[in-house]
Amino acid sequence: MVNPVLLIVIPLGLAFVVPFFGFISKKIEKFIPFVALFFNLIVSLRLFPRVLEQPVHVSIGGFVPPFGINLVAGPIGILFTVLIALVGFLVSIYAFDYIKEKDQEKYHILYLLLLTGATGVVLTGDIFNLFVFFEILCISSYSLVAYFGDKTSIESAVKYLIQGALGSCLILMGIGLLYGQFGTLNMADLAGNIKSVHSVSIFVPLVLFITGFGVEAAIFPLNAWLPDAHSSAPSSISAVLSGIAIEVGLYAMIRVVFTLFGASSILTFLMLLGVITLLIGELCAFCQENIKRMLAYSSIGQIGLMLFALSIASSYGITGGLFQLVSHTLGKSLLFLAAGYMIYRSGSMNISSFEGMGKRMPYTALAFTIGAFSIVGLPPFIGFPGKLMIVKAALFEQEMLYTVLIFFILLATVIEGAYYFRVVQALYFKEEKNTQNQKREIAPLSILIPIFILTGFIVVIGIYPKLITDVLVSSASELLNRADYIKSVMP
Amino acid sequence: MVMNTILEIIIIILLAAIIGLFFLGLSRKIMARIHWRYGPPIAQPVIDIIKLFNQTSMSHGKLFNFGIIFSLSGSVVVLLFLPLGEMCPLSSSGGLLVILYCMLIAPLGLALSGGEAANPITSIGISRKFLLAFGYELPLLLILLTVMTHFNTISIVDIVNMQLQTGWSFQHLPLLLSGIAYILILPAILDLRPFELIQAPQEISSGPMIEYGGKFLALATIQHAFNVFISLSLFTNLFLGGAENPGYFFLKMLIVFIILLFVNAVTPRFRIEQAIKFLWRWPALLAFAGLIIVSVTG
Amino acid sequence: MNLIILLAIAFGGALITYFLGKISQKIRDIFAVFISLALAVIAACFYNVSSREIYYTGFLDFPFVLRVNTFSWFFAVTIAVIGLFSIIFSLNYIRKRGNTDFYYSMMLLVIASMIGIVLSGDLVSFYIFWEIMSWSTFLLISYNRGPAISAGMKYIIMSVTGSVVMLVGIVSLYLHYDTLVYTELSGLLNNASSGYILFIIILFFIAFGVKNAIWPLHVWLPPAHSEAPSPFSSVLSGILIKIGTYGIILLIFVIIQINVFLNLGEGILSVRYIISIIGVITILIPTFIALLQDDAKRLLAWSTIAQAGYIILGIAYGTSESVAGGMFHFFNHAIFKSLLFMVVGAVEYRTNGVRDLNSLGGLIKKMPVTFIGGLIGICGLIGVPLTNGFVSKWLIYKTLILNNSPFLAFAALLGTWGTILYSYKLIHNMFLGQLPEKYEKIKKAPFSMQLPIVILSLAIIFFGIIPGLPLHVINSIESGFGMEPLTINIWGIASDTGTINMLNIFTAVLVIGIMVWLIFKVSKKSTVIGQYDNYAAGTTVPKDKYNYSVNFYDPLCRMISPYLKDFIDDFYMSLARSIKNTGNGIRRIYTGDVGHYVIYIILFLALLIFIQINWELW
Amino acid sequence: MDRNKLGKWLQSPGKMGQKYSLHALYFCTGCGIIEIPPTITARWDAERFGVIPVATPRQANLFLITGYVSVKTLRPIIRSYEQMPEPKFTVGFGSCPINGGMYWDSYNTIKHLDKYIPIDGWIAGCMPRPEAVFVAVTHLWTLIDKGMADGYKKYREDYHYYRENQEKILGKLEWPPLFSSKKM
Amino acid sequence: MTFLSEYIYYIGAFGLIFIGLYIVLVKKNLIKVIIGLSIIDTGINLFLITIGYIRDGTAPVFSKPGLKANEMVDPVPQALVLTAIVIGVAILALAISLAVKLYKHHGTLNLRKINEQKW
Repeated sequence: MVNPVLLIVIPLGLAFVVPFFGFISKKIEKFIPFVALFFNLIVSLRLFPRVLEQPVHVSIGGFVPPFGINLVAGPIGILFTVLIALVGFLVSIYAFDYIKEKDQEKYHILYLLLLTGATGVVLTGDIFNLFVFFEILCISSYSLVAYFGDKTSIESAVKYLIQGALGSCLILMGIGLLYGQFGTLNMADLAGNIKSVHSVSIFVPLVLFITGFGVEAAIFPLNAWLPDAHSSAPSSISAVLSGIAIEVGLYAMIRVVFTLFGASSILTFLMLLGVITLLIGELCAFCQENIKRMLAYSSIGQIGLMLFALSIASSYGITGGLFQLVSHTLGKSLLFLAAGYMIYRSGSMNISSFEGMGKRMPYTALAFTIGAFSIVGLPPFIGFPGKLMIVKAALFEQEMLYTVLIFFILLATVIEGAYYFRVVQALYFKEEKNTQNQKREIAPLSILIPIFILTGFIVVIGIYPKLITDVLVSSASELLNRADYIKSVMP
Repeated sequence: MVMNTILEIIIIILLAAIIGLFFLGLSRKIMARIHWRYGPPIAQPVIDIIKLFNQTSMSHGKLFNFGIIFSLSGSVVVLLFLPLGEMCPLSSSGGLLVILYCMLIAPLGLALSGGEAANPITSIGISRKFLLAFGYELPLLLILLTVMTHFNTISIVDIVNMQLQTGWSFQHLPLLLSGIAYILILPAILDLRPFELIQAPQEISSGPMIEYGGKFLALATIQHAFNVFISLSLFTNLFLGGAENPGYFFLKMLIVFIILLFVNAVTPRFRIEQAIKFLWRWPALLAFAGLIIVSVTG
Repeated sequence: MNLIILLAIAFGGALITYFLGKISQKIRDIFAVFISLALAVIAACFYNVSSREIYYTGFLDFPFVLRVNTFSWFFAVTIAVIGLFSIIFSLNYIRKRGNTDFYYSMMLLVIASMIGIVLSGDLVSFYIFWEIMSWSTFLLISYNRGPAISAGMKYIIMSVTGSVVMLVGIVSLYLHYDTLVYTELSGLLNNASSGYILFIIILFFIAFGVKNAIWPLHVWLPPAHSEAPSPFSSVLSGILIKIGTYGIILLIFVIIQINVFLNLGEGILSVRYIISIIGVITILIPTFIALLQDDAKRLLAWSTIAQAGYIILGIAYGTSESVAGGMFHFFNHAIFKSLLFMVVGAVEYRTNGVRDLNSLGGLIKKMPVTFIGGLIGICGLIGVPLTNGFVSKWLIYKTLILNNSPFLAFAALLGTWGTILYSYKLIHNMFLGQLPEKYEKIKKAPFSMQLPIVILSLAIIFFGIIPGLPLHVINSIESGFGMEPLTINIWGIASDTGTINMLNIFTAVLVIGIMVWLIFKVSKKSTVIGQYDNYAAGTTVPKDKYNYSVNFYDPLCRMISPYLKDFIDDFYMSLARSIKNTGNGIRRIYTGDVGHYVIYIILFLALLIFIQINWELW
Repeated sequence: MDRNKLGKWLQSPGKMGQKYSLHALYFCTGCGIIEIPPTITARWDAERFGVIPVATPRQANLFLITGYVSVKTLRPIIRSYEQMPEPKFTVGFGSCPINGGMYWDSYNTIKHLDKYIPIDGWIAGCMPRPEAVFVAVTHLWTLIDKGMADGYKKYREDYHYYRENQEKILGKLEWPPLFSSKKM
Repeated sequence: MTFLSEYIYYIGAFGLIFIGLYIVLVKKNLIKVIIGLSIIDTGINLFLITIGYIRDGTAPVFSKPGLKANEMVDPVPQALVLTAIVIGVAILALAISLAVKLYKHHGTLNLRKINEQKW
């Protein structure tokens, strides 16, 4: 009998055990996240078939909802769990050779905490518990951004912290307001009580939540921390931040909007916001010379696209948005990992320093290229079905607004293509200026394995999207059917 | 049937050669008379050709030879598309459009031949040839399209036959305009002044023909004779009702040609830009007006 | 044979080629040639086969269908054969360059995806192959580095723009009719409103127009074609842009039926006329721009755009004859344009990358076979009778004239005369005139280059004399589209309104040519002299200085060049610049001052509350 | 003038053609050129005899050396003469090409042109009038008739001699020998 | 005055929040900004407590009979506040330690001057 609690408990426990292993041998430390996340991956995959039939509920301490804290492992929760575990697992392999600084155990502790927080956010059914996990996620990511301890990373971490802390305060205030009115913290219970968001007393918490989670989800104009943080964190952490952290923020936001408030009237606004985020992210990325900032701005754009798709709030739209989310998680993690190692070798984050990398590091460059093509949405990679589904969802609405917006989105895709192709050209078609180190430097296996696995997923799902679409459809129905959610938590 | 066709072909070629050479000689004679000179005998071009065939010649290579053969055969082939009275051996093979394209072969051949001669002046001449051709093709295309649209056929035989029923093309207003335009561009087609830019002996030493001596020059002269015949015959067929009988046909061509010769005798030469500008202005405008009228009135 | 096997060979071959190259260069070369030969042979085997199969259903409930009929067979065979020749041509051309494995596998991938495009029977798999073709082409265009990088960039951006727009069209069709399989889709649009059909046409035309380089969307083509490796240029120009043509035919004749298409709009404002006019503009402007070019490949690139205009004109005009002309011109253009690119490539190969027309000359003495190829190529391009280009152009002109569209015909014909000018310049400046001394030691092109050149030249003449063979195929394609068939015979066309019989012309030219040749032969033999024994007013010809090729058409160019600035390109470039400037401006909002960021958060919150309190939107 | 006798044309078309179609290349070496324009234009009209000026040596068969020949102009004269197709005829104009004339003691003038290229006929005088030119043409006709206008044959036979003289005065020539002579 | 006495805690709570916001928005010094964040935190904590607080209520423990549930102070906010305080302290500690590092690198704590990472 696998229990969703294990998904949180095991990594959390192991995180604090890391220093003790450190007493035994410094070399074991780095395998702890590997083990923990492998376990998580297995458990969540085991849970999958069960969850698809019926969401799994766990009441902590035997309290029945709405009184105790409960975990709700619905399809969407498990989907996120699998993603988190998968990417976390691969990034932990990547970290074997990538993280070489002396404070390794801190890295691994914080890394595990980050993923625990993310897992907690997606699994919990209690709004305050969500906040707590969210804070775990945030605090560990603040510290991980500062991990290198150099000038830029500290600066970014401080800025991230100030904005993030403000966002958390707003969430907490929202929770307080909700609790003051309904006297409960269980999301299903709250949802059952909230009939409309029209009154100010309901609306203000909604707005507070949107803003608070929006900071973490990097919605425009709350996303100023993201380029700094993503570009100055270690690349493995950038991959996790970009691939998981902001998606979890988006998840929280969507969960709140759909399930907690059922606020269908604000969705148009969110959709516009998504398109604006997309355009601004892509435009900013278009002008970047720093590869990691470019990828970071691209993440902003992708988040905007997901927000747009999710805000369409039809089955097609949410499926498309979630597909895009999966593809972005895989693709952007791959890009950060591949770019990270190339940065590690070339010693500079400037795009021009990547010139000639296609010859020096053929596999990494190939993986980067595939990731870039996938993000742009070229078949046969995973980005294409996502794009197709989003276009389909938008056009399905048969409204002029959607058609216009879809053209803006496609314009953004073209801009995105422009800057990604520029990097691809730099990799393959520009001669290296520094002719001395022309020799091939194949990356170590621990770097290549996660990159290859991610590449494999991108290609396989790109060719065979049915692999995940079933899950996505049931996830979408979970998000859309608010009444079912309430009923299943509180029968 | 086949013998008949072969006979027709031979007659047409011989007739064209004779008329063409006669026109060349005539042009020299008439020019001389206009200059108040006695002038050479009418048969002077024939004498020249006989002499040239008896001379040795220098060749610059295979393409130099091939070009002139290609050019002359191209001209001869065009003859077969033009109706001479009832005779038109290739009437069923594409009509006026093919004539238009086959008229290309001759300059192309000369150009290739001159190109291999590796003389820069040849290249200048070729360049001028193509530019001038581009200059007069624009009105010429408009003219031919006017005619084809007016009669709604692309077959030149049909055009001639319809003129027999409805009278000469000149009697219809749009075709009158294009006929005038055609007369304006005829000197350019025939390399007469004021468009005598291509050979321009005083300026670029006879241009593409600069390396031609002996039989090359002879063939080139024959080709020029055919060219004269073709251009005049095309005009006559399109606008002056074609050949009701050969003598009449010849007379029409002669009158047009003499008009051209008078112009030739009294005008100086354009520069190439001036020529193109002229050709793209007046003849093109006239022809364009004709085409608009035709396409509006259906 | 099974269609899926054909595709598997194509894609698998591309992949295996890459890894074979790691083992041995020689085996890889042989394998690449073998694969492309196999593709050509297998594709040819599908003649007159009409089959259809669903081969994959795992993609978002869209069934993937492969189908073959005469229409797709025609394109597939052309693609495979031209691909084969350009691979053969590559053998020597690419040998000394780096990254040859990459080159061959990408080349095969491009060919494979093109075959995939023409064989796919539904729009989603069409789109997937389309995009694979786009990015693999992008990778190959940039292969030469240097200026090729920006060329590749231009290409891929325009291509992606086009294809995303097409994606909207495809999805819209799916949502309206719930299927994307051609056979089910065709005829469904009969009842659609003309506004919707117009919407679909515009969306698809942007995508196909980018590939086919229709006039305002052509700017990627000149740099891409001129900077790509020459064998690939011949693929690009010969067949890749024709995939756009394929798409247009598919759109007009299969998805929207021809009778629906012809009835869209009235008179001069009908869709058919507008597209024809665009086609005519595509003929005229690039023709004149090609006149101004000094780079051999760039000249050919502009010429490609112009010729694509003929194809569009023929197809969009929509009569049975013009469509036949357009399709035949596609076939012919594939042959002679790839031939010409190969000729330029051979010269480029022997002169170490010189393709500046002003510095070449006189190569006919050194590379005679290449010259003959080039000569026949430009004859085909011009449409000299007895070459294949003639018949197709004749068909287009004829139908334009007889259907009372003289102005379209005029523009198309004028384009032909422009074609003469630039194509003669091409051949003159490369092969004729004086041979500069630095090229005295050039050898003739290697066999692997001469072979495709010779075969393609022969094909031009062959199909020029026997146009009935391809026209027969085109005829059955047209009857498949439900158009009235042409009355053709093996030598040409015989209809009431105008006949053409290439046999007559061929016989006449042959007999007369032989006669003239005999006259030439029996008269006194001429002595052969060298290029320095030349008239120069009595002086000796100075070496290297006595070559008139710079500014060949200077008088005309001076007249027209002020009007021919490529303002479309300027427009796109300024668009790109303004997007970049916008981006640069927008990113200033991330000031780096955390106080501002906090203000953003608070303002956002305040804005949301303000909206609700003021207007109660939610 | 037997131009209109058809029998003769049929008998020897080559000779007749050469006689009545003299395409002249005139070389403006000196003052003699001033007599050419009246000769070929309306006043005296050389064209009635079939004599017309042409632009290039390739098309010419009559070479008129009009006036004195300096060392500098000798080189183009030789070049042009060699480029003319055979049969070709040369006529020296005035006394200077014959023996130097008034430039008999000039260091820079060629005194005997026939040492360098074969000359078929001379027109004496300083300068000869156009009428003299016509006289020369009719003389040339008789020479052609008798087969005595064979300067080009002499040039071919004695190329060794001419080339030697040419090289003596001009130094090394840029062009290769026209005929591969056994003696060379 | 009943209004004041009824809502005094709310006023205090929101007052603290707005003071904190003001500090975060206006002050340049990082330490002051951190203090501002802390004050916001405190204000929210006060707010949470106030929600569950009932005037003259008792502790939510049935320590003697006769206690009614609706007279009890709600215990949940207090638990929340405890957690929130812990989180707040964590953030505070992290922020302070980062501030120290920041000072080492930049030699200043003026946030307006620390803007290397931008655009």
